[in-house]
Amino acid sequence: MDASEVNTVPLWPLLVYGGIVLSLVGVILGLSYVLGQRGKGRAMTEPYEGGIVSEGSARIRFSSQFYMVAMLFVIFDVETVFILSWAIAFRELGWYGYAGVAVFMVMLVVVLIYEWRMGALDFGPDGKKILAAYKRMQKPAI
Amino acid sequence: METAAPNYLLIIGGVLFVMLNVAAALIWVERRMLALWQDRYGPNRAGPFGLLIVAADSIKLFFKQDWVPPFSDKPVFVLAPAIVVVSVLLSFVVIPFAPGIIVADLNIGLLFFLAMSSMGAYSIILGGWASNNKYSLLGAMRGAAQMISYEVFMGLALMGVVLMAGSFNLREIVEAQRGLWFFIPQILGFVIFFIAGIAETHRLPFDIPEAESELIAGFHSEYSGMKFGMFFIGEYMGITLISCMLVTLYFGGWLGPDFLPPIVWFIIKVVAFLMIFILLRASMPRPRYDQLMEFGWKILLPLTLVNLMITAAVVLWLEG
Amino acid sequence: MSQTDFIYLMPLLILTFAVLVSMLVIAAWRNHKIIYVITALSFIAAFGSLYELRTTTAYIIEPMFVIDGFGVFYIGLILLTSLLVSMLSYAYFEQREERKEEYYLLLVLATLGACVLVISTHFASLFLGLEILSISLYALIPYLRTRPRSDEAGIKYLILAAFSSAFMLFGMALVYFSTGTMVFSGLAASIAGMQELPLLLLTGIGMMLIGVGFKLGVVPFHMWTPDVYEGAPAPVTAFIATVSKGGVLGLLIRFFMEVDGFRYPVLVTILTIVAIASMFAGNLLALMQKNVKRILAYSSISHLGYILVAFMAGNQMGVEAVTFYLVAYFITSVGAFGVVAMLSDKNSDAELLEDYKGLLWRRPWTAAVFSAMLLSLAGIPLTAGFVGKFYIIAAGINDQLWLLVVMLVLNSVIGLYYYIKIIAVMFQQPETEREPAIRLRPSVYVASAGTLAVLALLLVYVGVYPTGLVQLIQNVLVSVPEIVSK
Amino acid sequence: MEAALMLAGVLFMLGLISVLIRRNIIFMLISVEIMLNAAGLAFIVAGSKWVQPDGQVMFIFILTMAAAEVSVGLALILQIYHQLKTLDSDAANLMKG
Amino acid sequence: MILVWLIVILMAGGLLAWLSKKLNPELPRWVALAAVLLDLILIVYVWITLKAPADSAWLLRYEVPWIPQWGVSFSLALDGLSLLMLVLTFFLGLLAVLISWKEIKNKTGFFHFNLLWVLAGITGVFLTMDLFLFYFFWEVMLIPMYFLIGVWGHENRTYAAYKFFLFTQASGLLMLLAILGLYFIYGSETGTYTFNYFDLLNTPLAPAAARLLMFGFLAAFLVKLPVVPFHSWLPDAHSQAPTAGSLILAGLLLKTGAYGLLRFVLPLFPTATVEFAPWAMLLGVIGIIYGAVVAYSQTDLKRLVAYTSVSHMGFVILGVFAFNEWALQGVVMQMIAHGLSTGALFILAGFLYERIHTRDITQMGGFWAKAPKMGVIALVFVMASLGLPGLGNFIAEFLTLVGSWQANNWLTVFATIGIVMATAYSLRIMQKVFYEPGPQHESFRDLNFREMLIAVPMVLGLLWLGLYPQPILNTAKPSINEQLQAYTAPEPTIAEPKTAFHRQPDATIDINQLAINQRAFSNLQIFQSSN
Repeated sequence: MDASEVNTVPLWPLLVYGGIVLSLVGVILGLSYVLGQRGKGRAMTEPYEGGIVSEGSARIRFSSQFYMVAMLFVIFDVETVFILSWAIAFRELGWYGYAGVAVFMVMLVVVLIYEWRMGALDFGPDGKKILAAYKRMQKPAI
Repeated sequence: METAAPNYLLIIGGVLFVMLNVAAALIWVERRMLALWQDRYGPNRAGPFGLLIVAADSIKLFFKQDWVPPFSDKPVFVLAPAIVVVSVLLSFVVIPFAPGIIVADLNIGLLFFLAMSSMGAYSIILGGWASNNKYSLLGAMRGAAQMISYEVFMGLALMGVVLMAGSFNLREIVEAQRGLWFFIPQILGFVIFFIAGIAETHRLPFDIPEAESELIAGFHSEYSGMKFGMFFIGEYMGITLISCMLVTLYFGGWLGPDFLPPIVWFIIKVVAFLMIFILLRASMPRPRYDQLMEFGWKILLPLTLVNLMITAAVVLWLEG
Repeated sequence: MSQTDFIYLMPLLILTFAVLVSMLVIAAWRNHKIIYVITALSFIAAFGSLYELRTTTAYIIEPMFVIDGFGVFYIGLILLTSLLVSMLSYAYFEQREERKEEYYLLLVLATLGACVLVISTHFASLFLGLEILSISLYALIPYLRTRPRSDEAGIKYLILAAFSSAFMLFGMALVYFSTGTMVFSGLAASIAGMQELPLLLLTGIGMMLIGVGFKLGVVPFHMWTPDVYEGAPAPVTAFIATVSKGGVLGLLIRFFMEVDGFRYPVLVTILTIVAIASMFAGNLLALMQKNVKRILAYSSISHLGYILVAFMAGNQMGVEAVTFYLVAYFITSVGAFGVVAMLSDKNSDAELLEDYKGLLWRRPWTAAVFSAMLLSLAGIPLTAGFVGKFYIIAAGINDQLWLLVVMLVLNSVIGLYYYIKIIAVMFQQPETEREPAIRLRPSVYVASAGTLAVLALLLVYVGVYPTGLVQLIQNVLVSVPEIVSK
Repeated sequence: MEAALMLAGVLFMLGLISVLIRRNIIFMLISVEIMLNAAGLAFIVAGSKWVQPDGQVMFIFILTMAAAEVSVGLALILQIYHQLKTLDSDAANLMKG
Repeated sequence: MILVWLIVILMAGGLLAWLSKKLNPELPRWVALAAVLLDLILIVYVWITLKAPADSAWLLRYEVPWIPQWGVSFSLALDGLSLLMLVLTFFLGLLAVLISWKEIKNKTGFFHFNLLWVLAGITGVFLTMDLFLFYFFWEVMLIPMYFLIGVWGHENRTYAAYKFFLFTQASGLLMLLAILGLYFIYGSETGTYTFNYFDLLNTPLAPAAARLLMFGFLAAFLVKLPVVPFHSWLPDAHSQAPTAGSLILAGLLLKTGAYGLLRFVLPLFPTATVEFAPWAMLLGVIGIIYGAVVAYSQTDLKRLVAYTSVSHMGFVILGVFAFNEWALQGVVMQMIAHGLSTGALFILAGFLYERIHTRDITQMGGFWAKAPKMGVIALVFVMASLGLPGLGNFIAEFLTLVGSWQANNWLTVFATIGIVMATAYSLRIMQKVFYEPGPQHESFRDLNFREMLIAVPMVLGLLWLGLYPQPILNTAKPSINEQLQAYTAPEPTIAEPKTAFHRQPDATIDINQLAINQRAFSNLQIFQSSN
């Protein structure tokens, strides 16, 4: 990165802009706090869950599928970082760099295939599992 | 830079003013357009053609009770809507509306955009989690999963443009499209970016985190008043942002025949995309969560990789 | 990179390729045997490719790697050890219900990391090798998810290893900050003239040593060793004890020899204290254990202390001694944990001392092999361990490290006590007749019994006739000017 | 330049102290991440001191490694939570001696 | 090559014995018997046929490179001293196999494996002329011994085995350090690195280094011998071991310590040894008296015999550090005679244990009437142990005392007191076990044929040693002179000339002493021929 080029773009507008945005948000929140009416309703202290009285805490365990997504993201987003670095310099690197990234991509694709087959990319309910669970439930009856 | 010393204060003020108003106007436009397509009136009481409905709405929102639920995690609850507004507004910094009309001509503009757009996921997950409401939490989890997934494809799809332009600077990317707008060579990238953009803004039809019919507004169930308003306006600004990005990256930005000034070309293109967004809302059903995710990971991701390799090969080949 | 570069990196490429292939194979068709065969073949192929690399001159791939005799020897050692570990693993996992196939994937990856480590000459390649190794281990250690202690071992290792990586990285950054280079030789050149190291640089090298110390499990960074050894499946424990530590040690030797850290009294003092403390802590804590895996873990701490004694000699004989001892230690550790793995049943590893009661009468051959391994750890003649310990003491005396050598001797005696304790337990008549171990399929049984037999023979061969190995080590070191010049 | 290095050092120390005093495994993991990032920052500072890209390259490596580590770490933590119903690191201490 | 065979036969026999267990549990005994017998025949054949060359004490040598990089060779050599030791080794080994014939009932294969490997280790120690190899064999004999005690021993075997192992191993490692020190000093002085005994004899040593290195060697040998402060492993190991184990421990393992002193300490560190000699002799005398006193107060028969060993070994160290031919001849005699007599006493204890299942002498008594054959034989053994003229021990102790008198009068006087005490504890055995009436034991049988086969040769051997020791003395003479050469030949050059100058008086004293010894020795020969 050429140092002189950086200097031609003044950064202060960005800071001013950011400052204005932040204060704008602050003003909006502050104004609505000041202007808003005060009141208390009977059900206002309960979470709204479709009109049904809330049961238990919302700090529940959820499907590990969400963690899986997080991991997938971590894996592939970090790969993006490498592709990004290549993309910016790929003209200098030429076919040699292309080959390198191709190898990298092949690895990515292999990982993707593996995950696909392992069911990491299946987000919906798994029919087979449900069926198995259903059969297990039925067994004691027989 | 064409002008010797652009008046930055003017630009800053202009961008902020226009964007906030565009978002506000969009609310009215959308409601009117939807009404038109659905063969009903839409807002028509406040002002001519119901034009003042937005103003009325926002005044109402200001005066509504500033309710922070006692069961919530309060600081986070307040912070969440602020994040969405700040991150989207900050993203506009790097968009070259026209030659010289850009707040900060960063040479990592594209990365700045990506960074800011991933901030959006925070607002959803923090808001949903702080609400301490099961539906909100579910919405937040889904939203986060959706947003971070599509973040990946979005970033990878953009790489095609970067390969062709050889820069992360959005102004240079626009300049690089002088001969040919990138949506022709990068049609695949464009489609992926477009889809990912919708998902990123959790805009209909991909409004899974807030799906009214399943999750009763999802992550912002517990929000009201201006805090809800900020989520609301944030969404419209997000649409605008994605439209601007689409135009900048794939449709030549301000470029256009000389008979109109560049800024006008830019506005025309953006408005066209805004209309498409609204049209999409009117015409598409919402997919299931798992369908959306599987579509992303199983179809879009391989496609982006293919797109990337082909683009790079072609570029290298053309340049000898 | 040129075509020759690829030839010189062939072992690494083969391993990488094997990982990809086995991943695809798993995706297509899960089968324990096939994956095992692929793994074993890849190790053999990688080892075979080393044949092309036996050289007397160093081949440098700027700036990351150097392929010299030392590196090739260590890679060969690592590959063979991994091969043996994988053979043990086959029998071990065959009787378990978990998904077995990914284990081999991780094993190959970890081996790859260790191989990268021993030929690296740059902080980046060092870091990459170390992390490939560590991250694979993060997953290998808690591989048997249903075991009560596996997760605990896994998370302990993960946090401490990441912790040590952070130290190492920060140290590297400081070194880079103060010298402006990340290549070992460049670093050596830039500090060559200095009599005293500047504080920042010293801190940097110190922090790097902390990171290495963690991976080696020497005092005061040894806390993870017993827990991880206990919680991990027996073959993985064998792997950690050998390949993981050996790789890091190879790196440490290369780094220290290049930089010539022995010139600086501060570093020497620290290492001396670490060596003595490791010997004592390992041996004394081992005395109190009732769990064989933990005993072996503590013993590994003390063995690293022994190795440091030879390392401290800081000359060619020292490196020879370290390398020789490492070979002996590899054979012994894999053998010992191999016995543990072989005796383990479906639900738990054979790790309590009671599990070994009367083993000599129930399974005489296994017990004999185990005794031989333990005697080798204790350094008793006829075994490789004896010659190794002899070599170390010789190297220490040669360099006049009397304090360290005397400590080593003292510790050998302490160490004897608990090795003998295990052997004594094996003599005892079992009070109750234990139910016979489950019959493994003959092919599986042959795999692990054969491995153990090979190891036992190697142990005795090296112990009785070490000339060949000594000659080999001396030959390969010729190609490393940094070592020979000392 | 030194100031930035100091910042990295302070971050590192904060992470270090936090690892040592925290009892919740997730926080320990986060603290370790802070330490890693401090190291990354130090690399970038060093890289900019010598006007070399090496520092930034190392940072990308660190990022990758940290990501992989967090992935495995989270999976493990889930497993531990599943078994022990707590994330207190004192509870995950079956092995002694 | 015959030397290699001596070791190989035992090792191979051991493996064969272990494997043959599969075929038949009795087979290992025969295999072991055959192996030891073969070795015995071989060594006796060597003894009879081989005549020493005129210019050297060495009868046979065998050397092949082993680890050339370190200057280690597989070097074996036989001289008179080793020859005698080997004869003793195989003789006692044969008895050990026989004595175990009925005693060891379980795991016979592994037992004989260990037995033969101990013997192999001992053979190696007596033969090797390479210090690395010496240490190697030194350790090799430990492990099987550990197993013998630990597996087939009496009730407290684990503890005893531990103690034995740790003591010997710790001291052995000190010796290893000393060996390495010697190796490097020799290497740095001459440029050739070697473990060869004959080369290392010429190591130029500074006095301080010599002292340290000597202590390293002494540590191993004195513990093995054992000398009093380091003796505590011995009563435990001896009393807990099975009879064969006790026999080998007392008869052979202790001798390796004495052998080491003779073979290594004296020639390698002449000056340092001379300095240390008074202290060593003092230790020897303390051992003699202490062993005797403690032996008298024991009730466990095997423990009692074990303490007599301590006492007898005191004579060995006394003699070794007297530095004259008389004393050394006495030492050699003592080694053999003690091997036979103490071994015999352990065998006796084994016989008794087989019959009444106790080692407690308060539980015994009145066996003279029930088992007259055993009584007569026991009487011979006990008399040998107390040093009755006409039996081997007398010659040994007499020679030792004559030698040590020349070195140190006062200590010799005290050592003589030890002999008197030996009479007391020895007679106590006879008194308690055979004469005094004691608890009644049903079906106490006399010695059977196998047992007589074991006991009679020992009686004959003791008588032979006592009545016609000349062959032994003749065989040992050349090698003893060889060991003493360092004290007569000019001093090896010493690094610091100043110190060398100071040393000069010592050397002259030695030479004078030896002149006296030569005269005295000729007198002795007259005495012996008249006997």
